[in-house]
Amino acid sequence: MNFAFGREEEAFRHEVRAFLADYRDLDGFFRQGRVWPRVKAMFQAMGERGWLSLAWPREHGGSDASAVMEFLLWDEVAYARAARNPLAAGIVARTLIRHGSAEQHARWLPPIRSGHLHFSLAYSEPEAGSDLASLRTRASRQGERYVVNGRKIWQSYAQDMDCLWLLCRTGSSESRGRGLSLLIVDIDAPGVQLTPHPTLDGEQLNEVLLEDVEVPVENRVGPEDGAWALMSEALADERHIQFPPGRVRRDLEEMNAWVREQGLADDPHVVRRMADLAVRVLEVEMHGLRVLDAMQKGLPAVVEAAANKVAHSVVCQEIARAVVDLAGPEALVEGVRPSLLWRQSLWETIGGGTSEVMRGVVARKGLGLGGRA
Amino acid sequence: MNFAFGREEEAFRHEVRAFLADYRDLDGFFRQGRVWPRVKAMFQAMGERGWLSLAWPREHGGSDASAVMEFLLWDEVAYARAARNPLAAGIVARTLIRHGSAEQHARWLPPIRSGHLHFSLAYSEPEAGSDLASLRTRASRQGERYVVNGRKIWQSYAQDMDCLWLLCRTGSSESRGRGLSLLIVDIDAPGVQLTPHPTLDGEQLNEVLLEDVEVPVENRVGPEDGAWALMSEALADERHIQFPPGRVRRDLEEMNAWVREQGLADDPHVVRRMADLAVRVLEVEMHGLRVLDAMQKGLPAVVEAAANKVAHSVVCQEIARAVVDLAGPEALVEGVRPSLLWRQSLWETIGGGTSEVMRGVVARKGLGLGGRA
Amino acid sequence: MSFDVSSDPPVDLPFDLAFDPGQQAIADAVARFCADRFDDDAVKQSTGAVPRDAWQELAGLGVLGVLTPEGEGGLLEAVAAMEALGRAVFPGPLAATFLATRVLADPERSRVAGGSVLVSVGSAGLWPFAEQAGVVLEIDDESVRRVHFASAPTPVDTLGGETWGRAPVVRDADLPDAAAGLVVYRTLLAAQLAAMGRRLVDDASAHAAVRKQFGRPIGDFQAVAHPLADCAMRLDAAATLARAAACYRDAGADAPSRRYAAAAHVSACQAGLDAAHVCHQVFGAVGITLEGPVFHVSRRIRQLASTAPGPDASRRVLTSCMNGEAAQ
Amino acid sequence: MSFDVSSDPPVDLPFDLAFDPGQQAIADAVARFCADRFDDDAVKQSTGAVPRDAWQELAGLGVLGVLTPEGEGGLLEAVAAMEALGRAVFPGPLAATFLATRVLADPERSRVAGGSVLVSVGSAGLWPFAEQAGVVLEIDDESVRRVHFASAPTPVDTLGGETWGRAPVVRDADLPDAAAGLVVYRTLLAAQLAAMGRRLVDDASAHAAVRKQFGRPIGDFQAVAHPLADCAMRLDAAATLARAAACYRDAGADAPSRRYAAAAHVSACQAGLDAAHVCHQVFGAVGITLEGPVFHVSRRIRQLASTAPGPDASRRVLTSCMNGEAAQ
Repeated sequence: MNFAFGREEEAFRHEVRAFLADYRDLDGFFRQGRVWPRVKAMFQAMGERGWLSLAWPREHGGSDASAVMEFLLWDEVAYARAARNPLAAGIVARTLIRHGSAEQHARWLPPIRSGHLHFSLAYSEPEAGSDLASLRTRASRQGERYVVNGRKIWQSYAQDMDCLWLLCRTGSSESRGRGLSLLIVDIDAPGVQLTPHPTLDGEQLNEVLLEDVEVPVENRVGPEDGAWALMSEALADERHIQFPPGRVRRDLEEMNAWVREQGLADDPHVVRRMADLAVRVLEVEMHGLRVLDAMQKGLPAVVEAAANKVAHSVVCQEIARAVVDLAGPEALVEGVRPSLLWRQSLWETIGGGTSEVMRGVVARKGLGLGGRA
Repeated sequence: MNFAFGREEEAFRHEVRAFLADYRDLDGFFRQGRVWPRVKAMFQAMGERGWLSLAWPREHGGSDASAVMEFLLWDEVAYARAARNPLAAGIVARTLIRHGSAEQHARWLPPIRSGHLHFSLAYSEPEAGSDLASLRTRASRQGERYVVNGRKIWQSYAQDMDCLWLLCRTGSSESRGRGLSLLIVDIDAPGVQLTPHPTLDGEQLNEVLLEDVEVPVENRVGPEDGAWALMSEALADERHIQFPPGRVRRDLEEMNAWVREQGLADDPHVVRRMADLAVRVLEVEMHGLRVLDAMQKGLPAVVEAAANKVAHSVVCQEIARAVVDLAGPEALVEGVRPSLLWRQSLWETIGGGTSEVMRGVVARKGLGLGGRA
Repeated sequence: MSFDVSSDPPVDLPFDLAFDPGQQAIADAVARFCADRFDDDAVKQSTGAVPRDAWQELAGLGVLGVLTPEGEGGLLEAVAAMEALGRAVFPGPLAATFLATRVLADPERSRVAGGSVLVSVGSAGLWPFAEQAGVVLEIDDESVRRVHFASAPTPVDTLGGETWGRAPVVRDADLPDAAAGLVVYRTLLAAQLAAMGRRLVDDASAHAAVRKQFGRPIGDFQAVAHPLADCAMRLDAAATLARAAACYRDAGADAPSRRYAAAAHVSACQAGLDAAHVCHQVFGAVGITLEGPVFHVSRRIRQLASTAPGPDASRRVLTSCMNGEAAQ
Repeated sequence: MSFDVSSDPPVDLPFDLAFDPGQQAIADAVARFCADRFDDDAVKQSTGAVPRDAWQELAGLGVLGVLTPEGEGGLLEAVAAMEALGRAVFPGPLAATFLATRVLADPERSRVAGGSVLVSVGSAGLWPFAEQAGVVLEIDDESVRRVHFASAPTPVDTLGGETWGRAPVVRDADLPDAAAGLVVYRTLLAAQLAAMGRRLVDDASAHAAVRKQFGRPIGDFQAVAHPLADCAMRLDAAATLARAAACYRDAGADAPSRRYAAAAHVSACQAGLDAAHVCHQVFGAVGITLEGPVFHVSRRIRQLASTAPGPDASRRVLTSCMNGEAAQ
């Protein structure tokens, strides 16, 4: 048993930290939608270092790096508040590598690897949130193209992305998860229309209306009607870099510093709450490491990842709520960190799989309990 | 709007308090099974004062007293830790009054009213706890008697009671709630066998095995197969005197005094926790008063009573857990109050309707939400 | 220690937790006013400054002056109004205004009650609605003090969407009747918070009853239904505590009114915040958009729950009640 | 403040959270021993005094001496043993014994490790297993002191079913290596508590998977399943924190081992108690009987979670870690 990382891994971590020093004030983790040009430039700089394709196979321009290296990279990026891991280099690229054709590899992987091409996942719909298998956006095959009609919603960052990674129905309307396909859709294609929904953290989510959007068949990734398995696989690839503990550790550090600045460091109640939150943060770190450990052993990590998601997101909220409670009116001032964290963390238990769904995963797959009720 | 009680009601409360002064050390609320002779004597003394039949109609020897008077009586008894309200004078008597024959009235009501005859509710079974409609104990009509076979479990105090208030199946095995009847069964009848299950609070629950127990048909209360409606009615009659807030108020007072005796009164964390618990106790008092208010207006009080049950029982546990946490090893000593309360309160969220069932009632009937899932 | 209702002077009225017809009429009138003149869209747009027109109209209904001698109302009448205002998420310094009408004298009291002078109640240099306020009251421990700004306040945007201000103050005079004033303030904050929370819970329950996922309404799932039930229960308790505080205040029972007001305040802050968190969760993504049905309420709950004097001050009141009375 | 793993000296082993084969062998051997020689019935009957025969056999396996020079083990080996002992709810002063083998010298150390001398660790006059104890250690803040009873201890029955004793003590000497000893103590208490809690959660889950109400297993209801899931998650985190503390302790990394041990202790106390409450609820009435499957575990969890030095002392360690390092 060993909780520490090796020398080579630590050396890489320090390289990452040195790189991130230039992005200290970026705050792209919370403000990507407002500072996208700088975030994109950072991704391109990371692309130059090969960091966006760290764990890709060498034949696709990757470094075959370990799960630990990937974890360290994105944990540091999260801790630095620089960005969230880009979906293009993760879910999209991994699926392309595994299921794409040689032509697709040649076309899409290089610009993803270099940080020039970015994707928005277009999964959820007004009537299909946690229950994706009920989605209705339809792609009708007409010769060598699909004609897509439907409405997607809650797409983060779509306003700045180049392509949609679109999950849509090619099977019958009752086919649930068995009739879905994945298409790459140019976000500037005729018939694609974005509507912003500003969110409480100062960012926005997007609604994507697709009206008779024509998508070449060669933009379909994987078999027709076969997307469900691909999606699950892709999700499984990313478990160790989603919800990195560095984000929560940074929350605690910022809040502890802020509380001290407010002159509350000697209040016994504040001291005790911060100690309890420190325990919670270390619990979250353990969940993150448990996911990593399972991943690097090639285990599915389904339960560990669900537990990590719940703990991570709940603790984000606990920290923010506690600090706003402790600090009184000063924590209400716009622009102070507690206020932002309180707003932003409300999203964490919803986005990326709700806590309700994740607890169900732990109950079913971890404890052998039954249904979804 | 008025939260206080009237002069006559307050005068009655003082009379009750004066009465209870003699039972200051009884602790029958927590130890009825160990001090039954004294509790029974107290009930008989209450019976002499007409207090067991306070709200019964005058024609049955009652005083037609208001819900407020009944509430005050049993709230003071709970606060004094003297006893829990006896089921005979409550659920049993009210059902008899409403649905019993003149012969049944003459036979059962006088000894109940005087505190000489006591009943144990025999509802739940090994396979039917929260889901009573699935019970299996069968009463087969054979001429002028029923022959009863089955197994009941978790009967509080049955070891000292005179009769069982037995809910059993007279309909088909698939009849669920539609095929149940209520029988009065002498606990000394041949074929009735009690097995004690000692509980963590030093008391016991009982298992009641019924083997070919013969019960005269005249011991059936209400129509054959018609018990479900009677049970619900009887439950509704008692909502304002079950889970009286006095119990929780006393818990807080005892724990606050104990914590001060332990020299913890100046610990800022202890002070804060006690203040928060005081808020919780006052919330419980409000729930108790909300039930009372609805009852005296003739409203069903279903949601209020469910909320009261949840709040009451959860706060009992919160107080005990907090104090044992705060006081460290000294709270572990057998015989000190925190240790007893910790053990005893674990039962409160289970007995008398689990918190899960009660939250479901609030969700369905209070908020218009759906199923039981 | 005793939280025993019976130690309070008995008032020979029947026990009854419903508003009397006059109080109910106030609640109904305010609810109608809000529905007609200040609906949800208006509430969402009302961040920043106090909407003076609506404020003036509210004052014109006599609502803000209910605690003045001319208003002839008691705290229960103010609670009845505040429950309706909270449910409608009406903006502005409501509890502060009622406090001022309790502790100020005429002619200022009438101007505040008439809606022409706005009140800022705060402490430690951060003042709600500072630029618009004509009266500034500082709460310091359990006293209420008249102060004025030493220099023009610097505007500060807040989480709740209100523009507050930062300024040093010059202290004028401690006001008489601070204890009764703070009972008013805490009670009305509690009534407002509990009503806002209950509004959210009712909206979220209505949503959960129709929103389907996995083939059935999400309200069928206990993971959705039970947290909503818990919120409703706690909010009802908090609202009832506020009513109790008002009832005892109006009966002239100082000690119980102080205790119940403090408990109502702590209870409503916690229950309101819990409700905000739960309802964001129940509404999912739509609940975190600015245009959605939750944030314009939850941000105000968060703001009110942090408004000075915060729940910690009320906890101190409860501690002194508990242990002071234990010594008797 | 920094809880940053990377500030600790890197150890050039691959990252791996599984026990190595030697550690796993210990865990397996202890689990077998408990299953064969000290099953659930024995555990239920083991309240009161320490069962000396079983204790001696456990010592005979080398388990209690794993931290001695002869034992050639590290804290991870002790954690491996303790996880198995916790899961089997093995009684007696286990963490205290390991602490003693860390801070005492021979020949006493060998007697403790050999099972012939029992250890009592406490503070403030209440001593676990006092009448049986041959070594008494007092924990005072972050020091560990050798003491002896000034008079024969008065037996005290406890919630956990163990017989403790009350006695004044005479203080002998502060022991060296107290900091490392307390890391051992907290880490092993945490490992034990987390394992006991997880045992309860697994038993309750197995029950919930088959116990039917309303026509289906109660584990289908989210109100049953989700609290169990929450408990399992928190217990796993606590157990992992204990493993981390042990790992850093064995690597000679003092600061992180101290931090993780304190966090593991707080985490495991809370998670263990939560699990006890949830599992009583899941088992319903059967869970509150003495013969049932919960209380003999939950009472020991409650006891261990209150054992001195309690979680508050560990919170103080974390506070000093957080703010001490913040100043760097």
